[in-house]
Amino acid sequence: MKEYAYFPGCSLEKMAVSYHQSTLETTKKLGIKLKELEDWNCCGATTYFYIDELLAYTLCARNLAIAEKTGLDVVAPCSACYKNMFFTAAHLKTDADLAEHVNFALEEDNLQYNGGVNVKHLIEVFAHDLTPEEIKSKVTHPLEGVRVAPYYGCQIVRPQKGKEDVEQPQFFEGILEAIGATPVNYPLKMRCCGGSLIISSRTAALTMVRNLLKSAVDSQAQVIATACPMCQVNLEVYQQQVNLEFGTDFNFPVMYFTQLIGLAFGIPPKKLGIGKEFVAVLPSLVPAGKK
Amino acid sequence: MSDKPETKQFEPTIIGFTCNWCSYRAADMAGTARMKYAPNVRLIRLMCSGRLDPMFVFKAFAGGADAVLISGCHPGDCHYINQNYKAMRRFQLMKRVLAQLGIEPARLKLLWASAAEGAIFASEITKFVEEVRALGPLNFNATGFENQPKVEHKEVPA
Amino acid sequence: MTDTLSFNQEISNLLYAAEGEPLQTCIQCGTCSGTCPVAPFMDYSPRQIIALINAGNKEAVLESNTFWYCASCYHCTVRCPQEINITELMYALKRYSIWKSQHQEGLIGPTFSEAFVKMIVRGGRSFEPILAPSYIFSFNLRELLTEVTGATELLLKGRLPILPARIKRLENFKRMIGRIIPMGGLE
Amino acid sequence: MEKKEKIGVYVCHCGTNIAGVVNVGEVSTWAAENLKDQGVVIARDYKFMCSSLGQELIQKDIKELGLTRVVVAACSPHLHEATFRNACKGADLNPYLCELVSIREQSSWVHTDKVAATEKAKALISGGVSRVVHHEALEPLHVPIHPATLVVGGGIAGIQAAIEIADAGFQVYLVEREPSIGGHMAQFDKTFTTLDCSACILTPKMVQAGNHPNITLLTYSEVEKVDGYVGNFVVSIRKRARSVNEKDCTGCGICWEKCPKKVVDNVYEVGMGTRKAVYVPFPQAVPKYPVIDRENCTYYIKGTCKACEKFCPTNAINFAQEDEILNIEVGNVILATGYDAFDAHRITQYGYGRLANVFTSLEFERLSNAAGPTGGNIVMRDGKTTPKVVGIVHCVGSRDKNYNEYCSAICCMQSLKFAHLVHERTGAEVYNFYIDIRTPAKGYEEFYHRLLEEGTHFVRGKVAEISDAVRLPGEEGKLIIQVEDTLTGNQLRVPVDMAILSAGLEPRADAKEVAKKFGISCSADGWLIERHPKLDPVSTVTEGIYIAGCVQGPKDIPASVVQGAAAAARILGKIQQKEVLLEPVRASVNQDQCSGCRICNNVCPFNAILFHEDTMVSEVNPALCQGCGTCVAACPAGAISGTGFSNLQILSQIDGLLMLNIPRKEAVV
Amino acid sequence: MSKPKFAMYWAASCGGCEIAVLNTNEKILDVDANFEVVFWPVAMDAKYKDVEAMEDGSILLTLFNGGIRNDENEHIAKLLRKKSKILVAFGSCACEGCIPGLANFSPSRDITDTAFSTISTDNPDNVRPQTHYMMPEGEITIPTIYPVLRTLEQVVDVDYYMPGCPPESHQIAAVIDLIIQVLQGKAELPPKGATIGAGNSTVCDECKRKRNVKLIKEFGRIQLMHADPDLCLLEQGIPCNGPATRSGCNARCPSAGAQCIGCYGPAEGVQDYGSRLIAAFASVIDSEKPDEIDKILDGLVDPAGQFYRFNLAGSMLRAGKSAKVSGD
Repeated sequence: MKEYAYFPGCSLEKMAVSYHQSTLETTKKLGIKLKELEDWNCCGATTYFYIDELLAYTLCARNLAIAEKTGLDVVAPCSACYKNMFFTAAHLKTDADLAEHVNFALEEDNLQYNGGVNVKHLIEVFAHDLTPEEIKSKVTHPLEGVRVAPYYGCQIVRPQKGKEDVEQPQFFEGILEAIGATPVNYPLKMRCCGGSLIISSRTAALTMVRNLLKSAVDSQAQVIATACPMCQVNLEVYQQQVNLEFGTDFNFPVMYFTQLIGLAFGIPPKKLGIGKEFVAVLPSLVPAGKK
Repeated sequence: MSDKPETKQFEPTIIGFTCNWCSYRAADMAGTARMKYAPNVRLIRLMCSGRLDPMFVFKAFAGGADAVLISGCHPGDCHYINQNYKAMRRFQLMKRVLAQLGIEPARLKLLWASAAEGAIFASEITKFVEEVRALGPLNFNATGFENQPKVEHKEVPA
Repeated sequence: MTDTLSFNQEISNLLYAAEGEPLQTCIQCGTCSGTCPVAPFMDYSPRQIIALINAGNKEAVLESNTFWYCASCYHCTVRCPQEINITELMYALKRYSIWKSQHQEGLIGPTFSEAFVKMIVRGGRSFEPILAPSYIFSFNLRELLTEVTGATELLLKGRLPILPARIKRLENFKRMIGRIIPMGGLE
Repeated sequence: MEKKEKIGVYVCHCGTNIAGVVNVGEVSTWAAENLKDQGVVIARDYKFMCSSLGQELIQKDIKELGLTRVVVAACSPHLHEATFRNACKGADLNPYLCELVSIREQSSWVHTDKVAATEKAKALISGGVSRVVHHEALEPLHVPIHPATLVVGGGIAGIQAAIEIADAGFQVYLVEREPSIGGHMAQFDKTFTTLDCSACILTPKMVQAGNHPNITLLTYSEVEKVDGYVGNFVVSIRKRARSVNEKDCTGCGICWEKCPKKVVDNVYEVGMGTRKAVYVPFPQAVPKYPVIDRENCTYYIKGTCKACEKFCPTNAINFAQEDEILNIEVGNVILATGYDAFDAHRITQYGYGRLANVFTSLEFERLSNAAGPTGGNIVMRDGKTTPKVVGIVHCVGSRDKNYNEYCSAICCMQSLKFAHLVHERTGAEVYNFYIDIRTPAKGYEEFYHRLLEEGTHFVRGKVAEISDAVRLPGEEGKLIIQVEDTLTGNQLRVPVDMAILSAGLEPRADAKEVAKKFGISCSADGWLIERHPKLDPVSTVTEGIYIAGCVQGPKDIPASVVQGAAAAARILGKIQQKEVLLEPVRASVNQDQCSGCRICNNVCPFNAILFHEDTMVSEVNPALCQGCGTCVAACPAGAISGTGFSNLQILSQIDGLLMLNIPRKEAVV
Repeated sequence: MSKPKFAMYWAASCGGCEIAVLNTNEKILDVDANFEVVFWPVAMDAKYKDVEAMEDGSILLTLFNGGIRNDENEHIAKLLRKKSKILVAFGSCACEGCIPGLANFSPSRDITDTAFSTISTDNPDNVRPQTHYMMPEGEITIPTIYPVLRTLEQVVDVDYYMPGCPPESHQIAAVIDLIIQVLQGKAELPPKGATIGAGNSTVCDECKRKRNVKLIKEFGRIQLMHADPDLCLLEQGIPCNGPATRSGCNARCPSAGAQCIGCYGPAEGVQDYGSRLIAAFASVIDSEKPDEIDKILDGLVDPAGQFYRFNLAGSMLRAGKSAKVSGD
């Protein structure tokens, strides 16, 4: 049975609690054990790096150090957390000087990081650690004919090179196919949603949301699937804002990929946190045309 | 025999081995471009770093050199296809032996320099000279190795 | 060897050592700016910022909104033909501008991030990297959405009506941070 | 040493180049006094040793003082070693008994502290003296040259080289992997800047090569193995079975007319057109004989059909034909194996393969070629629509560390050519997206200006991405090229109907194996390395192996022709000499001391060391040996010695160099 | 007429050489038959003063085994040189330092420390040997230890070298025969400085094992692996010194299934034994990646010991005096 250390990250505590729930439900079904890190702290999102790089690395390192004690790979469902932890781990491996500083600070919490942790994004667990067959085997209600727009966003594959095709990856599609859905190919699946700008540069962010939604709509998708709380909120919650700003009339459902998987596994929507959305999702999940 | 002058500023003597095609030409290049570097290194031209016999290095140390520089073409660019890799292997093994013989491995340096890298060659030499200066004289020759750093005796498992 | 660093050097020093090629290798091809989803909103395109840095035009750079508008999507970074880590550069500029407390008037970014970090330094967890949605589910949406920026001010005044989560070993945590930046530094 | 050597030391001022920093007078008197024991009988300093007067000075001493060794302290041996060796030769002293010590490049030019520089000069000379004592008189090796030449690769560079040598009256074997010679040039439509049709200028040369009495054409063939050394290579070549008897075939074409099996042509037509299972790649193919493509031929798959055989008027079809292995002897080899076009699929954001109307440069060549799949009509993938707006993307896969760091040299001009053709044939709006326009050859810049006059748009910016993401009105159904116009700083979205990716040049996929096969080396990015980038661009580190055309690096047709001819000229020179002289710096095995441990056997990349199973000793073939000395150092029994760089020479040089140590600065100031 | 005089001395060495001489069995009688043994502390009682009393050059043949570790060794070496026509460096210790020479790895203070104040030594008051010590009976002295062990040739001029640890008895017998034949005018002495009682090539020459082109991915220790009995040991990754070691022992160790450890010293013309092996071993390592190479080299535990077990005192780097280039 697969087991991972689990770093939910701040958003999943409240805002994206449905992502949290659906993650636990689906992984449970697949016989994957997620061990939440004890007393984890915020990864710092992007903002720490604005202020003090070393501090930012230290915060991530604290979580890594805690994870290291479990001896497991650590999984983060949030792309921002994932990216921060991934690169902190990478740098701490190669840069002894940085590691020394960081460990000096960690002493205060009786922690030490020795560079032994593997950081994974939740979606990598589904895409790489599990075979499509393993996922298929649990599907009871395949999402036949449902056109889903897989939204990668930024930090799942960027800036790592070599690991995946950073411009046109296919693993998200793979997961959707495994649960019977029809992934649509739309040009902006790799584009940024502007999440981190929504406060500081609202117009820019809203424009980016607009472009993304349009691209998804143009591709006759019925729902967008995301693997990041930032993206979900940004794409969904701000639709009204976009409509106000640009006179559009978007009312487009945005779900976590784990919720879709959960539905395909026949897990009751409530358990997957479905129902808290701005745009009701269930109605849209009927095969295209049958609406 | 080598009488190191008693001065605040210790001037190390360094023997350098270059290959005929890349590193020696790098030295030429440094010359034609009038780049300045420390005068402590005296070069010996070999056809290829692959010609480097560990004996040459030991001889240099025994003869009073404070350090030895080995330089050749960049890996992959060897004029003789891949002989510089052989030099690299010998270098790695030599370092181990030197350490056991009580000579700081840092006194042996391997430097890849292409014919175009006169600047690198020059700056690396100056850097190396500084490093060796920091290590101090080797005073190896004669019986005077009493003042060598204590040798680490490796435990040999049965 | 001059003892006063050029602007380019200062910024390069702020770039994390292991991150890509130095700025002066930029060939000004514009891939970054052609790629950037936010470029149309920036005073200067990322490419121009690099040019300005290399030209030593510190004022123009710090006065621009460019790096505050960077969404850190890393698209430029993966495409840069010279493998310059442009996103990290933008981070570096943010740090530099906060450090020198010199930035364009009326930008929300700088003040926001300071407040944000203070909060986490205090609590160990953020109640939401994006503010608004945190209380979406409990508060009147319309009101909130029309006043996102207002909300920011609320936060800045520390009068936001929800409590951030806190970690258990908060004291250790604070001392830990203390080893990196004296607490005074951000308080 | 039983007999004491008489050594002369000559210190050059090189004007002030050396004398300005090194106290040459002091150096020479020092040498005369302190190097007596090593055998120095005379030491002089002179303004310009390399001048005829300076050389005479040496020769005079050799004669009058009976010098047996000469040490010249001057510039780098790479500059004047030959000069002074010849001077010695002139005075009947074996040239290899002369040692050149570089006190210019290695002392006066690189040091400012005069005392230190002078002392270093002394040390270097003392090293040279101790070394020269152990020099031996050497004779260069004489190796006869076989007059025939092998040319690998039948592109324009190879064809040119072959014709030059053949015209001079010597035998040439021209080996080509494909069924016809012609190479990439045969695929092109027009050639920049003159815009004359590629086929029109290439075909005559192909025919000439095909009919030349001195050229043996080996198409559909590949080199399997290379043995031997300069002047005496033995090359085995696999001549793949054409399934057609060349002596009977007239090339009438009935077979491919009748062949029922259509195959997509991924080589010549880059997937844009089809050919038959029995085919000649293109109408002007040389030789004219077709080949049967056994992967696709129905007979080889199903065992039936044989249409070609039935209809062949001369019964030339031979299904049973087998590959032949030919072993040929040649004196020299020219490698002209060319390049591969960069695979545009790799830059996914440009959408090639995903977005129908993104074309590569080679595809466009076929598109605009009158003999191509569309008969020269520049149309979109649907095969009919003429594009109204065309975007040409420069530097695809070039000048980009994610792919190839180098500039592919030809893309700018090729893109300009495309722009012109599109404009001329379709009247479409043409956009060129470039980082820099590079037109560094005769008539190129003028061609660029001509394009400017034609009203082609030039946008300075590397294209970020090509997509079908419609955002603004007017973008529907178009390809959107997103780019920063770096001259205005604006991010542009340019809607086009067709995008052409000006793909760069890459080394052949098998370049590294080819290099290994011929015992030469590739640079890190895979282009074969010339002996000297400026002064010896077509020969390689392995005597007798030459390179020409794109195999050495990206270049256009004129440059490839030049290199083909240059390589030919170099070889003709060698052939005329009837024999080559090889530097006598070689390794040799002392048979009595060798105990056949075989450690040296794998250290030689030139396979110069052979092991005699019977006598259990290893031996070095002096003609194959390149003199690197690695085996000398590797021999555990000290049984291998290397002339010119013997242990004794180098150990003595070390002694000499260490004779005195660098004095403290305080001593002078 | 009196028989030519013969001497044998034992300096810093283990005594194995003396045993080897006795191992020549009845050959030893020929020695007695043809020589008058004047000085051979192991075999007969003799006093230094007797030797000192002898006429210079009055001893025809002296076999000197052992290195020069202290002033006594040096004194006797010089003495015997003076008194002998032919001085033979007998055995590895005299020729190249051998096992006692391994002391040259460390300053002599470390050695005495190791000997007198390690846990294995019961020496509570940390007593150290004194070269001079007053006793009621008078002053007693012991020789002074030198900082390094030197080979015989590093102290006095040597006529012939006879390697081996110890020299093979059949080789000793051969040498005795040779000398006797010379005495009877039936043979010529080899040129001064020659190595006698050994071959001119290397152990591989006498080794029967099959050998191919060598590519080593891993060095192993023979006791930890099952070596192919017919295949070259080095090829199997076992660090065998045969390729660099002088022949003469009939490849005793390799044919007995153990790797050659090099007791017969450097092959003819080799100036630094260890260098040869470093270069040779490194050359056959099958890797171009520094890290991988280092991993492979880790298989060579104690490389310096491997390469210089017998030759350290005679080597360029640990020679008592700076190594000389043959020919100057």
